[in-house]
Amino acid sequence: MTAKSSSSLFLLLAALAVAGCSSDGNRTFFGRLTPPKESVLVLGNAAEPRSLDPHKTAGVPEAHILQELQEGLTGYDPKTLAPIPALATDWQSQEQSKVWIFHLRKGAIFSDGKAITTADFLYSWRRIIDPNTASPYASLMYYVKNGQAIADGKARLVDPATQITVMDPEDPTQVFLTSDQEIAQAKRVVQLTATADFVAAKDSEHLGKFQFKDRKTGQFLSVGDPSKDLDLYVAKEAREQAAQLVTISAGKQVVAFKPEDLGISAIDPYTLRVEMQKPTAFFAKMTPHYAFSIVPQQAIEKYGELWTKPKNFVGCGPYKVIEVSPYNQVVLQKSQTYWDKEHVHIDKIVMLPIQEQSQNVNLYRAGELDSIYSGNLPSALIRELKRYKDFQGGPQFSTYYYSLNVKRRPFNDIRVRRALNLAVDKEAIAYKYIGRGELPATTFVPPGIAGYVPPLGPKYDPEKARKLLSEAGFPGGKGFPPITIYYNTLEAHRTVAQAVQRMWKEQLHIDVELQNEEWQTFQARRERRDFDVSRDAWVGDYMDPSTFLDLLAEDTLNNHSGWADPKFSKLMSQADAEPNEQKRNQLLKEAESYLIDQAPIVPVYFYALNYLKKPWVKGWYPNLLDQHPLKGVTIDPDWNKQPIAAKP
Amino acid sequence: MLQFILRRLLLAIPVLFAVLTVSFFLVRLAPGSPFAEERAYPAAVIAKLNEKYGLNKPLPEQYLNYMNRVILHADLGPSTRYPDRNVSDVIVQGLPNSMILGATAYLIALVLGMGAGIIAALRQNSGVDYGAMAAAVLGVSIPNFVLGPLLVIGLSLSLYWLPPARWGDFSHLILPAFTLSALYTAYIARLTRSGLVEVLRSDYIRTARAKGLRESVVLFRHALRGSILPVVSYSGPALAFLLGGTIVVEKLFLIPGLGNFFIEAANARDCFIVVGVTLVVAVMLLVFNLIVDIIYALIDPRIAYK
Amino acid sequence: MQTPVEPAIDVKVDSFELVEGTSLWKDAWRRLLKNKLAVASAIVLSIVLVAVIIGPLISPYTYDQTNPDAVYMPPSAAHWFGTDQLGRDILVRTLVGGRISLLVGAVASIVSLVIGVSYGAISGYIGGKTDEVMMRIVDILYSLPDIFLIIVLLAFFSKDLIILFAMLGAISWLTMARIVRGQVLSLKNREFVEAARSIGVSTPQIIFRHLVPNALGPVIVYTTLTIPSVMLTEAFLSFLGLGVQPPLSSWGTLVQEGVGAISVYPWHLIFPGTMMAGTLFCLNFLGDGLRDALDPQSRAD
Amino acid sequence: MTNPLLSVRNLQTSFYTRDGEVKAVDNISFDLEPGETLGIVGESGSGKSVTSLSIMGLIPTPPGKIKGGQVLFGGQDLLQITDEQMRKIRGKRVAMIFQDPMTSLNPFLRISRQITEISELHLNLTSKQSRTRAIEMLELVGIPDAPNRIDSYPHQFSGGMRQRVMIAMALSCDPQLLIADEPTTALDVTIQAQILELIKDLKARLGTSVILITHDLGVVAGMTDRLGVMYAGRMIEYGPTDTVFAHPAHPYTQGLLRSVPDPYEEVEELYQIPGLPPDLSALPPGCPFGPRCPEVVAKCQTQPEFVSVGTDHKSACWLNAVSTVQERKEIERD
Amino acid sequence: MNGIKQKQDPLIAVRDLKVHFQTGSVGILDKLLSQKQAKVVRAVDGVSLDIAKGETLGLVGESGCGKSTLGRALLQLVKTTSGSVKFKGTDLCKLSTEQLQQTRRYLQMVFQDPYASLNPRMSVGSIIAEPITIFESLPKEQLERRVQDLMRTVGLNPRYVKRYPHEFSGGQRQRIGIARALAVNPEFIVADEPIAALDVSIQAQILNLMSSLRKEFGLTTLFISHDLRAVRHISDRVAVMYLGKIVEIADSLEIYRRPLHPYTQALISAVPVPDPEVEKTRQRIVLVGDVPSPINPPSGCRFHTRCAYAVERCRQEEPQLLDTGGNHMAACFQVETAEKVA
Repeated sequence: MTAKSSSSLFLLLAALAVAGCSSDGNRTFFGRLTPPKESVLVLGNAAEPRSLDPHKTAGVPEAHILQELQEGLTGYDPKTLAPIPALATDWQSQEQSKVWIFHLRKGAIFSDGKAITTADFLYSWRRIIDPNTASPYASLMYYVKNGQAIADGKARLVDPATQITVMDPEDPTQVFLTSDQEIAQAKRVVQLTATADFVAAKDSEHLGKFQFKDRKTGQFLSVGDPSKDLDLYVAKEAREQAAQLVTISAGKQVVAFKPEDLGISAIDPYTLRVEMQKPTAFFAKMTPHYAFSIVPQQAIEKYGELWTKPKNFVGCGPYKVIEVSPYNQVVLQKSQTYWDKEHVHIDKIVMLPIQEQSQNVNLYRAGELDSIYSGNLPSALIRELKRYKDFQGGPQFSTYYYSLNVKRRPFNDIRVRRALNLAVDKEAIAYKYIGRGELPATTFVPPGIAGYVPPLGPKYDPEKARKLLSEAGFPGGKGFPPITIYYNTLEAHRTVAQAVQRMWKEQLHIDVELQNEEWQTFQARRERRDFDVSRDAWVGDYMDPSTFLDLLAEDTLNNHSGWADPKFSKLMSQADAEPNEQKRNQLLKEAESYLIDQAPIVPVYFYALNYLKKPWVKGWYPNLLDQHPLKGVTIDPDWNKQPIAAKP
Repeated sequence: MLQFILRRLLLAIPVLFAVLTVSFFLVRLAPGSPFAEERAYPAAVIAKLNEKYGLNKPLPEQYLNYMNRVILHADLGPSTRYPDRNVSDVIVQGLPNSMILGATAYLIALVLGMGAGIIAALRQNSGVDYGAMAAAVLGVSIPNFVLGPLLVIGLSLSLYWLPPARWGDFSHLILPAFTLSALYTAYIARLTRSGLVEVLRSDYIRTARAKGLRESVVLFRHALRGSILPVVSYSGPALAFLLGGTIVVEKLFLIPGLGNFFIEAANARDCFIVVGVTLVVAVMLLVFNLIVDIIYALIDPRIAYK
Repeated sequence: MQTPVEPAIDVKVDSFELVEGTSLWKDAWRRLLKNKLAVASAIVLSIVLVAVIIGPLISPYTYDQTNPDAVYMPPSAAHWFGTDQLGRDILVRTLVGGRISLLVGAVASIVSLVIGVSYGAISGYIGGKTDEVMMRIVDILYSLPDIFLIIVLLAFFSKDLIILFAMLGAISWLTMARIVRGQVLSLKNREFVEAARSIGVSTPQIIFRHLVPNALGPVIVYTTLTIPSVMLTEAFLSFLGLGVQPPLSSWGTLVQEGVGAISVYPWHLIFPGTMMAGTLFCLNFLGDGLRDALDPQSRAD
Repeated sequence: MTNPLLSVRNLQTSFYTRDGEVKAVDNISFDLEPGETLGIVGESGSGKSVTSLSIMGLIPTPPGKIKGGQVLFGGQDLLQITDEQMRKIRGKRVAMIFQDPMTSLNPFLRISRQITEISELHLNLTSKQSRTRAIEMLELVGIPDAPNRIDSYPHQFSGGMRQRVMIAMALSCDPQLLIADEPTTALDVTIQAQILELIKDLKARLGTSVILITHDLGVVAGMTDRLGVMYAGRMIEYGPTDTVFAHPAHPYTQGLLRSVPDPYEEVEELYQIPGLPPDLSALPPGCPFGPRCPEVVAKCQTQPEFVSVGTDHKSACWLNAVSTVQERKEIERD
Repeated sequence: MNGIKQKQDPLIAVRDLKVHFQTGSVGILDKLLSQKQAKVVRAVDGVSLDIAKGETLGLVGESGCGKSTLGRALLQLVKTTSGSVKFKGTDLCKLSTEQLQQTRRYLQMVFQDPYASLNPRMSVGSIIAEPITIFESLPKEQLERRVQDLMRTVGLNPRYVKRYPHEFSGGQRQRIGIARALAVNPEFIVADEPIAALDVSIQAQILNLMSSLRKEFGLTTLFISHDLRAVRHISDRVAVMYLGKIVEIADSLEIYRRPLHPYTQALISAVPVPDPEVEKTRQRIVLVGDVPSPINPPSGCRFHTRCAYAVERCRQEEPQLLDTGGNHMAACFQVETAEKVA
């Protein structure tokens, strides 16, 4: 390439870059407008799907594919997301939502012709909860009786003579959950208690924990398992518990929970009974989730992990997979065996794993994409894209927030937490800096759940924030330790982090550093809780406040802040047990209100839907979970000949 | 010659062995787990997964098992991220695409770069020379993640000539190949130019001219061979990197190549894939360097490998 | 008829004033000054250098000063280069970014220089089996992917900016080592090295007094080429989100941010991009100029 | 006198460098009769190679430039004809061999290719014919086993053999003039003897005119009919070889001849020309040899003319113009 | 004169010195792949000679005959394969690195290429001072004076002490090289083709300089050159080398007047004489072929392949260097028989 041609090309490009957008003139639709000639829909999906086995993945892009491949008891209503009949034709709850009964559709078959019965549900649900499956969505099955015990590999003690369970991990009167290993440890603890002192651990990492120290030799002793946590017992009661356990377990049989212990049973081939762990009023709302869909036992047993390969694939959904080309495309084809195939209008679906957000816009503009799932547009362009008719917005069931590590100073001080929360101008972030239609968040649960009125959160108040901070001993930010905000690498996260940093710096005069990390490192850090402030977000799995609030109910891995408050936990279990929807919502609101007041998290904004959709794609509606069942979606080649009244 | 090749292949074994070892330990010692997810797995699930992939064992044992599997069973291991894939799948799926892209880019770079280099050398210190060399510097100065989007905006989004991304037919190849080739074109142009300038000054070119040969004969028969030697030796590593998957361009143009597989695997600590792809790159490096040496010997008869 | 020892320099001067010699360095410097392109590049680079050092001090804005009411403003009298998504002034961010990018270039190339030159010189001079082993190690490191090394190294060490820069240098010394080794291999059989050995100069002295200074020409040239390549690597790391941490910017991060919005907010790319490309351009030309100056044979005319 | 084959008249070739104009060849003239051998002797930088390259039209331009003069070859001024015409003369009617046979042969091409391309080009032979001719030529220059060795590469030959190949190449179109630019400098003494004998022999057989360029007075002594001595771009002495050796007119020539050690005589000390060869970009005014000349006089501040000092014998020295003590005093006073 | 020299202990005594190089390292891998042996270049293959104190020995031969290697071997700059090099009775081949380091001040070298043998990045002053600083720690002033003295000695203007090698012409550089060799007052100097790269008019200057220095400092010199005339002029004795061996050694006038070995005869005959009368009349002995490779030297007499007088015995047996009287030694059967006949 010679200098002249290359530099003129460069100039040309720069000119086109500026001129490119305004070339549309009337600013109605964005990019090329040529509807597909065949019945093929090309969709921009955010990432390479990890697996087409619904039990092996928890990602949003996978969900878009999986919900078309396998069906469960219910499906989403494309507009309201309410459960609508799928493999179940109708369902009822019993015993104050402790038991659910589902009646299955007769005549539904898998793509290989095998009829679908309750046996498939037994197999599938047991499979997802089986620790050997290692399903990331096993947690959704915890609502079903024994679910968590199975997933966690727990065991119970059974009297071999009477076959009566004497110790059940789910029995609240029993302190100790058991397994073979724990009993062995308990025995060792008892043995050690006789010869060793129980002293506080010295090293800073295990502060507050205790260790055995041999009375004679002065050496620290291991409980038996080399993994370090077992060397250190949280409290002195551990010894008593160990002794108790040794006593109780004498002569008893340790029986591990098995998937078969999951609380589901077949009343007959077409009636499924589900027993819940505790009353779960919203269970039906959860069932459209693909984790509850069935998988083909016959194919899995035949092909093992490889059953998801297109040539081996067996499904029961509206589409079946015919091509998986990594980092290129996943192609779905209309299933001819689907019970409701009359309502499936599009022959082929092509899902593109587009990780670079600008590619979505480029391909869409070039007319190579028909629709993009939400959240995949570069934020820098959204302001511009909003001006086109293709742009679709709306609220989304998802919250963006910052977790404060309450186990660390100074975040253990509620005044500091409150001050940090009050000093973030969420409106500026949501409306000015991000500006994709997000709503500023002062509370945790996103709006939009029928019947739930969230509490009022505190408004942006730097004055009060400064006052709180000085009450906490940091007047004018003096003496406040330098803190770091961690976030994973993404443009929007970077923008928010810089805005928050600047606000805290300006309003509270505290030193804030930013640190982005690639995902795996970041996630490992959050789980180690090795951070001051960490970017966080949660997407609701089902339309109920508990999908958010449960996150902070206990000190679990997903509760990054480490905030565990007995009052909050108690309110949450009360709400869980409350069958009355209205009273339950009231309890949840009380819980959320308390959570916001305690401020272990700084809510920043509620996500907004933002995507592009070509005008010929019909039957695709914006909704809170960004769920778009393709059954019912059509391609209208004559879209511009009709009045655009049909616009949602 | 055959012995030389055999010797080089044998010498490659310890290098590959070391590459495997170093990359294995690096990826396993890097912080982060292959099973970290936005929604954290329960500990029991993590334990099961670790057990399934043999990652629960002490590191030296993991290493021995892995080497055992690689060497005795020629099995590069599974993917920890994609349950139904293994490293061989990834290489089989990704490598051909990367190679097509890389080979095209290399050919473009070779043709454009050598063309520009020859013209610049023949018109040394003229406007054409300065222009070509300035363009070459530009090629080195513009990062490809800027060049790519600019090309896309110009050629696919304004003129709708070429698709902006994706993979499939020839039209998808053009933009990424050009983006990828820019840097290499620039280097090859500079190497060709300086090589040719030097050769044109050499005694044997004077001899050729003294014979009364036409300038074209002097150039193509006498001068070019010697002057492309730097290009040839540059081509070894260049080809290995081009064909072994290029992260930025593959990401920019949504190309299902090894680079895309690799970067995601590295980010996701998909350890066997990382090690496997690293091995592929190392093998390519060795192979292309060997090929380069062979071509070198074919061009330059003075080099006799025994 | 003639004295056996005829003063070879037939300048008859009574005074005994020492005549200052022109070392090859001075000579090269003189030749460099004759190269208009290189001088122009050096001037532009100095202007850039002064601007990035002084500019942020006299700017009315700081690089992290956000303004919700001035998001994505096109260039204006208030903001010559426009503003970004947080309403920050792109001019001051570009200048601060220049500091970082130039610092990356400087630190990384010094590190690569130190490691590469010592490694290459030692390997080349000692030769034999040692050389073989040392070069095999380079081969191995060469086949390990850079990004992966950086991810791992960043994870092991702290995320200090200087350490990141040093790491960039630490992964780019391989080519330097090869160049120096090649130079040393050709130099070590030159007679002046043999002369040094014949008068009993010790090995380290031969390496660092006789060999390295003579290999410095290509080394300096390669260094001027390392700087752009390291700056681009930093940009690439930013592309992967591993570069400098915001709100600090580097040219790499600015360009990378800008390229996403090129069709709507072109100033976000054009200004930092031009600065960066221009600087790299100048560095390249300066490198070429240095090469010509240090190796007069390469372009004697 | 017959028409000379080659007649160089007032040839001036300069190189333009950063340090200014360098007059590599400054106004030299000489003639070469058919079948004659002319020796040109000079030290490095004296302009002898530039002279030959100027005749061949091989001066790299830029930086070099032929500023003036004529190179009449068979009556045609080679400086006035087109490149295409020149190309047809080069290799066919005027051939050249160079100093370093190591670098002057293309290392990447087989010997066969390098020889045959000339006869294919200039004699329009088929490739087969030209190969036969090439083998003949190689046999002529004394390369044993030529039919087998013709397909070797240059590096497979020794230095002496390579120079033979160069000669074979040069002579393959029966040129009228062969310019040999330091053909033996890079070779060992015994090989030098071989090559000199070869050139002598071939010249006798083929009747080619030869210009033999060298710095070694010994080489030209037995080989040439006429001799030109160059110094700092100028011809300072020119005449029949025997005459120049017997009665060197210029002090430089005298000095050179005297400074060669005589193997049969034990002398304490050699004669030495003092000082250093001049820097062409900063020549002294007047006679360039002035600063080193043992007989320098005031007149030497102006450039001496190239004047006849005997039959066919010219020299550029003021001393040559004087015959009386009186005249000598005059020039000393000047 | 010669008789006296012989009675003295020689300053340098070389006995059966061999220097062999391996070309192309042969590792285990190669041995596995092929049974090939490393090629051995017998650069110096059994040389014995003495150099008396104050003597200049000339060493001539064509390129590749091993003369430079021999010179370097005397200074232990190449590793010797076998044999001994005794300097004042001490075998240099057996010295440790440090001992050798200390001995270096007595043994110096002047190199062939005045352009390559000076470090282009160092000033003339530091080049000349470098050997001094290694062996002596002089105060700066004294060191400077010493360097200036040395420059004066070799005919360089001391004002130019701060100049760099590239600012000098070839002849001047060679003077710098000589000054460096003289800096530590050595006793023995190896001059490896010191005039080969110089202009004709300068060669005489350097030759004169060297012979005057030799007189002034009483230096012992090994003067290596391919130029027979120069060697003869400067040397007391001349040794002729062919393919790693010395074939003839004699007093310098003697060797020109009465060359015994056919190779020496050819060598002398090949040197062109700047006298057309001589050149026209004399019959040159033109040797056929090239010097054989030192990797596989011919059997028997190494010269037999090019020798006009070679007989069957020459192919079989190797002639020894034999004294033909008057310090004239030659290694040729013809000479041997001639002697016997005589």
